[in-house]
Amino acid sequence: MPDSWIVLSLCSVIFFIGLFGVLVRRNVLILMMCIELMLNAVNLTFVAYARQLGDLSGQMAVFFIITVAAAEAAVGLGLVVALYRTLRTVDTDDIRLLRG
Amino acid sequence: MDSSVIRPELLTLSREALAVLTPYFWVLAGIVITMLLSVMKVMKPKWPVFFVSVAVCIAAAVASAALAGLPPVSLFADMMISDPFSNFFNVIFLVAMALTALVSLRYLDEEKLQYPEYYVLLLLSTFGMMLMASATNLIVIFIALEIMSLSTYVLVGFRRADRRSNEAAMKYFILGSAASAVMLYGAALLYGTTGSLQLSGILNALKTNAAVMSPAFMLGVWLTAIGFLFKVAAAPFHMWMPDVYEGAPVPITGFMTTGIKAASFAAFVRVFHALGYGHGLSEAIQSHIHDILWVCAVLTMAVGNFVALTQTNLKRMLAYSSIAHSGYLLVGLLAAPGNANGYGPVMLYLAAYSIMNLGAFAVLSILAGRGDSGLNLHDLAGLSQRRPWLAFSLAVFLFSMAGIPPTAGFAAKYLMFYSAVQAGEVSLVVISVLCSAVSVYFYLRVLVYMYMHQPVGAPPAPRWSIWAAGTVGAMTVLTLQLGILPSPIIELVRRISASFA
Amino acid sequence: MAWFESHWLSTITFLPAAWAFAGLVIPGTSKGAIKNWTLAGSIVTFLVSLKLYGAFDAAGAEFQLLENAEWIPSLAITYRLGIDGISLWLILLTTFLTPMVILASFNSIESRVKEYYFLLLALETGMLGAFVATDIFLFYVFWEMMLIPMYFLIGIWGGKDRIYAATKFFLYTMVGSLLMLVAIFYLAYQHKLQFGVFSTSIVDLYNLQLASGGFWSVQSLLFLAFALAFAIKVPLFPLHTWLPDAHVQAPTAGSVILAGVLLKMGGYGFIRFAFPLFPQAVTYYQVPFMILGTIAIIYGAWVAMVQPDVKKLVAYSSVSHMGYVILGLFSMNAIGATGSVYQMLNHGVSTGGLFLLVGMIYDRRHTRDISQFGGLAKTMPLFAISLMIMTLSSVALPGTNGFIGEFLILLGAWQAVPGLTVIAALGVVFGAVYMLWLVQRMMFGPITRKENEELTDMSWREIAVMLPLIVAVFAMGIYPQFFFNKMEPSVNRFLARSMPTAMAKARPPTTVAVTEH
Amino acid sequence: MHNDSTTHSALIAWIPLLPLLGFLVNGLWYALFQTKRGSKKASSAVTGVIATLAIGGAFAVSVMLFLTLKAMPEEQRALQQNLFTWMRVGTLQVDMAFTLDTLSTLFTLVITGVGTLIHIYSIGYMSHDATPGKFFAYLNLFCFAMLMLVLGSSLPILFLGWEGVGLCSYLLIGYWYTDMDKASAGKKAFIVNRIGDLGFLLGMFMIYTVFNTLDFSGIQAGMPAAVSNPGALTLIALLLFVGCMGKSAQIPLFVWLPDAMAGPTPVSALIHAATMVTSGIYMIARLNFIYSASPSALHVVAVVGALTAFFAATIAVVQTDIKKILAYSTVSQLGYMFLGCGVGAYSAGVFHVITHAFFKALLFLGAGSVIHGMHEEQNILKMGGLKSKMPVTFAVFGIGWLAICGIPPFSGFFSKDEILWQAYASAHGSPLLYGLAALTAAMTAFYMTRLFSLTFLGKPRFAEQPSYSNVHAIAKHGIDDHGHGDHGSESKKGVHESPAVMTGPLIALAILSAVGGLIGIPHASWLDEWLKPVIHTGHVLREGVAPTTEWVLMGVSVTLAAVAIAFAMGLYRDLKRAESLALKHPALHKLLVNKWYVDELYEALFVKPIYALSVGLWNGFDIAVIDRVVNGFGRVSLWTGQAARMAQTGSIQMYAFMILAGLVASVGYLIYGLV
Amino acid sequence: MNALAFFFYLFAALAIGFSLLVVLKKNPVASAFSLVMVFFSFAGIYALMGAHLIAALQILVYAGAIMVLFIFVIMLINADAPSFDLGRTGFLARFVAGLLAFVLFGFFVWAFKNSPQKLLPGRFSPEFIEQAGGNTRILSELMFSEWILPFELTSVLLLGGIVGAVALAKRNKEGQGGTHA
Repeated sequence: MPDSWIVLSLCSVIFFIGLFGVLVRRNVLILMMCIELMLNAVNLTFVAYARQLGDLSGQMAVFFIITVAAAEAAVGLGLVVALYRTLRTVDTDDIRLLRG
Repeated sequence: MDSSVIRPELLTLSREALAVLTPYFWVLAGIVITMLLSVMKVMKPKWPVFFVSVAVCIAAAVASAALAGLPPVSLFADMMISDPFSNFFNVIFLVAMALTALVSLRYLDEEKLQYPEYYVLLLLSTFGMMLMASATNLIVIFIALEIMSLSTYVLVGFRRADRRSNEAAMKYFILGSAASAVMLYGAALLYGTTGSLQLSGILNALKTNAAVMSPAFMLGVWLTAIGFLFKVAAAPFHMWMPDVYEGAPVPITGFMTTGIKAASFAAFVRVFHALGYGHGLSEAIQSHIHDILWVCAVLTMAVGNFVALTQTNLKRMLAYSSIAHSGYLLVGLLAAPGNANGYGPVMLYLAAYSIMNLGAFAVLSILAGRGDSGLNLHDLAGLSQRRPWLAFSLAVFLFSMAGIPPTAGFAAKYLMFYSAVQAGEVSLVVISVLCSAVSVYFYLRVLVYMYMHQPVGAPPAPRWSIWAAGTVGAMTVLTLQLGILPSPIIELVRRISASFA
Repeated sequence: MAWFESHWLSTITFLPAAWAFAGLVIPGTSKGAIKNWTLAGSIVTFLVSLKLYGAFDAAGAEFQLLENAEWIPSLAITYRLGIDGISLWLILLTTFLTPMVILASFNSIESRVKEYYFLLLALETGMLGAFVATDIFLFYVFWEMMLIPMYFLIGIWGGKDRIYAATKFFLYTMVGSLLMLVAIFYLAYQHKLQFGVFSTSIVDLYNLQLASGGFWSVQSLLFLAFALAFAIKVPLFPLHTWLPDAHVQAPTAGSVILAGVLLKMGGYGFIRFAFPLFPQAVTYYQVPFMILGTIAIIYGAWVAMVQPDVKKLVAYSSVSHMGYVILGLFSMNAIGATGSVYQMLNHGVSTGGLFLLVGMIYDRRHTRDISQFGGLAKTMPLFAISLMIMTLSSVALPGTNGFIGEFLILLGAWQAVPGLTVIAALGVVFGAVYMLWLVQRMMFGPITRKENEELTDMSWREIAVMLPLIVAVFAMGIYPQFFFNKMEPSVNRFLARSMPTAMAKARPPTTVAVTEH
Repeated sequence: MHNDSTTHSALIAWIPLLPLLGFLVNGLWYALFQTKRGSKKASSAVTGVIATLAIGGAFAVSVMLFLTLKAMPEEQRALQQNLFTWMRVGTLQVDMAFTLDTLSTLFTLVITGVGTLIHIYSIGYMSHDATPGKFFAYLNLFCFAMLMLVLGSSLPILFLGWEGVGLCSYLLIGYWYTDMDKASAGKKAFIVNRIGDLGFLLGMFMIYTVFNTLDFSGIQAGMPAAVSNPGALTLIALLLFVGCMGKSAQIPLFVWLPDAMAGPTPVSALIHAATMVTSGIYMIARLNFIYSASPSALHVVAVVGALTAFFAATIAVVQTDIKKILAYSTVSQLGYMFLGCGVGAYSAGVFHVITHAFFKALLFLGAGSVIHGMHEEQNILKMGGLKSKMPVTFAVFGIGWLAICGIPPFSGFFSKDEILWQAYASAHGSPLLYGLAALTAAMTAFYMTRLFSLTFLGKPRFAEQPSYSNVHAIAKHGIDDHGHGDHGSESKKGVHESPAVMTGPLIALAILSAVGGLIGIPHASWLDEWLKPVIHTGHVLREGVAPTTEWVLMGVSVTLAAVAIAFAMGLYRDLKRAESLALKHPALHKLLVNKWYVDELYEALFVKPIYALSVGLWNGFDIAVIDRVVNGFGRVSLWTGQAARMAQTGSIQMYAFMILAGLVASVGYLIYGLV
Repeated sequence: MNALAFFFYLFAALAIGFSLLVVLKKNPVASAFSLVMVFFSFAGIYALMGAHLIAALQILVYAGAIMVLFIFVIMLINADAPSFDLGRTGFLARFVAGLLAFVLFGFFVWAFKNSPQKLLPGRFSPEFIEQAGGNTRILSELMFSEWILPFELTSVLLLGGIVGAVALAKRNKEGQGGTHA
């Protein structure tokens, strides 16, 4: 198994790809996917650390994070649906009414 | 079988543990009851749900107040703690929740949003806040934060047919999730570098093992901080706030400005304390984190106040002013370790701010027209002739926000800057007072419209309700009372922060 | 009754506010009742305040009629009241002017009467509070509270640009006072460091030992923070620009109170706080401030001379007159200081009177443009006489109050910095120029406009407003000793405090000078 | 004796208080009952009598106290009265106290005496005025102030009177305020005086720094110590002299006096001839010990006096307004007085003050009578041949004329000659000064003769019927000022002698002018003796001056006067020749007619620049700089807000981008800190 | 280079590649499926690290539940049409964003390299886990002892999620208010 810093760097690659996605994409669904990416990166970090620390609370954390992610996805998609109902769009460029 | 893995004693709650948990149980009970009421269609759920939610909040608030005197009790294997600090904040959350419910009743009718879910979600988010103030484990804090946020996302978007509401909710959701991901990453790094998710464990590791103070740890500290800074809308992580506050239903905006800010600061304080800020453990934390926060505070005050100058929509203006107030709170946070009052000023400021802000938003929700229209400055023209007392209350709240005696806002600012000067943050204090001098302008502008302009056109009929009016009155009195006789609460926050640190 | 005996100051301070609240029960429609009620309140306050003259013993302690109560023990903030020979007269001036402005507003204010008179009385409480407070925090609270009623008075009942003027007034003052607040924090903390306990009571703060010497020294910075707040209030050149706007826009009562009392807050602040707290800094900044005061005198007079608006003219004349106050205070000797205190009272009377007269003519002609008038002496002789008397007081003719003040100030300043005094004394000439020219343009010459031909002379109410002021002008001019007797010990104490040599300080400026050379 | 003197001392206050009383009575009466529109105007008789009684009473008291003083042994001829403490601040102590010594008693006598006569005269002169109450109130107020001036026992009290008389002259010059010129004339007088008073104030301050007191007695007591510091004394003397320049119309501050003739003629007589303008001499005489201690200052006084005398005389030569001529002659005579003081002959100066008070008051009142009779005509070119029309006036005016020309045995001769002699012979004097003074004397004789002959002699140069200028005058003054509401009817009678109430005082003054000189006969001067207690400096002659020279000079001056008179008589027998003479030197004539363009000069040098500067400061600095800076703060704040708003685009990506930027910056800083 | 390492790098490469696709793909459906691939590769890495329960949950919850939810919504609002929104982000914006992200990444890598792990390992060494009955068992035991509070809280959280989703998704009864802008 490679050094921990390599594993952690992998995590941060994914994390920042996700963040980058949030910056450049306009489609709300894809934004949410990018966020899922970021969460996954975090999970992996936890697990990696847990492994090298010989401690399981990291894995516990991941367990809970996954649950939270699920709930978040549920609410988020609910929001998407509601948004789509009223605006017929999921494009963030169409939701720039509030500004200034 | 190594019994050291399973610790059944953790599954039983002692009597006193149950006692200190009563506020949480009250709220949970409220959640369950209101949900049941909302699903079973035996009667129109409006009134029962309303009364239940208010009642549980009051009950829980009373319980917390009663518990505030007790010594700290840590629960669930140190996952959370019930101490005066948490109970102080619980009272703030619960009062805020109750008042929001009171204000909302008529509002929801007018907006045709009278769904029981509203109250359920309010209770849920309150529950999340309470846990944030009392959690002592990063994961628990995260979950609590998510409980709070998720229900708030929905509440913000509660006017489902209103695109502004939807937009606000969506923005809030996307950015909020991203921010909590960042914060979680920080938590992960902290875990990795200290080997513990418990605040106590982290602090312990810091104190015992110097090697812990590694770059990764610093990143962890800072990313975690950013999570909170986002929630309290500190520049440059503030930009979601105006849009969200403007889009959200007025009562919810009021609820957020008080509840979420207070909860985030409560958790922030705990975590920061645990991360060794002010323990003199490490030059790095002491100076660098301090510097960054210093800049953040200045930016926040500047952005909040200066941009608020240009706003014409009252809701949005108050959103920016709320940003500015986060800046002042950061000043208090920075200065906390350096002065005798510790985190007392922050607590007092949050309390005072909640009071005046709840009052102000109560007034707004009375004034608002359909879809939160009619909240522009010119809609307030001549309010003092139409509704003298409403105008007077709003004036009091605004003076309080501007920090002019004799109001709660002044007392809070006084204690805050007073302590900051003691902590040697003179330059920061000078900047703050200059910023608040700027803020005076836009607060006065509202007064100008209310008192010095003649009424124009036909503004929407105010949505009076005994509940809302009562709220406004109570908050006005409280604002003045805290301004004239702040001594008791100052004593209280001092004691609490002493016990906390 | 015994309670009153021991709480005269609280009684006097809060009587107007209490009266105002009691007046709230009167329905807003019955304007007459409200007016009379308010007038009665102010007169009662004045009568009660007369008690202070007897109660204050010049030979006695520094602060008298003390009241001391816990207020915010957690911050060591106390509710401390007390007066000395200086605040005594400023209090009496306040209570003396208020009935007159109320009486003067009877006909000029017709809209929102109830709020108006409520605010006037609230304002009086604010001003009195600032004068009686001997706890710096308490002072600050009153100092800020004063702004609110004044803000509304200007903003609601003012002229065309009232909102601009009111906001400008409020912000200007806020900026200054907020920095002072920071300085107050610092002082209280210093007291903690030096004496182990926080304190905001000024008698405690007087004992502070603050590092001095040079611009960046603690004393100098704190002094500047205080001085900014007070200089804005005075107002001292070049921080005076809020004054003309505020005065021109404010209703008559507002202008009178503003000129009569609020400006005095600045001078009073210097006397009570800035000087005794930072002696070295005062010495360090003596000449610069005297120069500013001199500039204010000449500059104010010159700019006043060319004003087309009579109210603005009087406003700038205030700048000039308050310049004398600063000059006298910073000359740091008994003569100058006494003159300054006296000049503050004079200015309250004479400029107050001038604003009242301007208000009367404005009520009749609804213009303040000097060119609109001319030859009024023919149609309104009594008005002309009153204006002439106030003018003489304002140009410091011997026998009127103005002379005593300016004579003493210039004499004191001469002893401090003769060269500067020569320039400052030119103000005596220019003062005569602009005032007499004003009188000539308004009162003399043929009547050019027929609106002026039918003007009615002063009514009995207006005479009743002016008469006390006219009497005061001569009384104060002929027998100033009556006032000096109570003032003298306080002024001397104030000077003793402000002399850097009076206390052994960390670094007396003399040594600084030596090292610099 | 002593007890007696104290009882008398108690009377001193009454000298000023009586006129004050009169002022209050008349003034309040006027304010309360005469200001209401349509209220019937009070007759000048009632108010006039009240006022006259007030000043007359003061005169009586003065006489009585004078006699008391006379009765006292010479060395202690002084009465003190201390009313109350005016100001006591620190080391400064000023009492509201009066001193009646041999100097001030003379002045009180002159002021109250001449004052009484002029009051009486005014009853007739102001008979047609609309507001006699006001007039007499002012007149009384003036007497009060003037008496305070001469009685005050300390400089501030003197200053109180000093500015008080200035105020009254302001009020009385601008008495006919509906005429803007008259109003401005009053303002000018006050302001020019203020400039002088500025010097006076600074002088007082200087005295206080040197002597640490402002009492005359205290100052005198401090002299021995102070002489060690002649520079300070000179400064004091000069600063105070600036005050005199203003009050007594000396170069360069004389410009107000001619304009002051806008006031009613009695005012010109009382204030601008007899009393107020001489207060400068009073002060110098009062502080003579200071001046004597500073020769250079004395010299300045002498030179300024001589120059003023000459300068004013030159202007007077070509004036045509009867009052203007008298005004300039007043300036000139004041110059004489200062010349006298300047050469150390204070008593001579005081002597001339007294005689001048007599004859100049006489001349002014005479002129007033002429103007009265001529219905507001003041231009002597439009007069002539009044000898027959108004004989009494002619007679008394003649006496005054001779007196001022210095023809023995009239009063002017003695006083003027004393001054001339001292100017030549005194230790501080010089032939140059004498020459200038003598020349001036000749010119005085010339222009006075011109005035006299053009007015009274020759043929009338006016229409019997009221000339256009009269009507014009009425139109100009309107109904309420120098009345003649019933002018039409009166003008039927044409030019006429004035009523007895006016001629009476004239005769009295004529007698005084005739015999007044007897108090100062050379070498037997009662005045010098009398003033000894105050003015110690005897007359020390310049070495090399033979006492006999005095008689020579006397002869010279008389001859000069005679020649000048004769020349003028001849010249002005018919105007043609006179004008031809003027046409010979047009430039000079123009220069003199325009009074050396002094007013224009001041206008250009001070008034206009300061006004322009003020406008500039107001618009260019107050508004354009200070206020712009102040509002600039606000504007900048708003701009900042707008700019920060730009970032608030409403796009999620933008917000996320800010978060990322913040992250990079902060984390970068952290890493930087750790590296 | 042993098998573990090989597989790790394999999965890592897959994860990075697919996550890039998630960001870059035009069609939401495509992004969604790439995301699924990322999840799978992560699950693989978890397995490599001995976190079996997590790996299982990763597959079940993420790939199973969440992604299905995504796809479902995409279909529901038929947003499966390719959206060229990436193109709408200006090149400069994309470049700067990428640059910043990369810089930040650099910082992190530096931080990781310079944060040596000096903590003494905890008691849950692989062999300990082995003899205690395996990862899953221990986790579940912990979950119901030390971690009971968060466990209960997640139930509240899910409750909130449900209520929220319901509140958002359920059809309006009466024509409800609000300004249809």
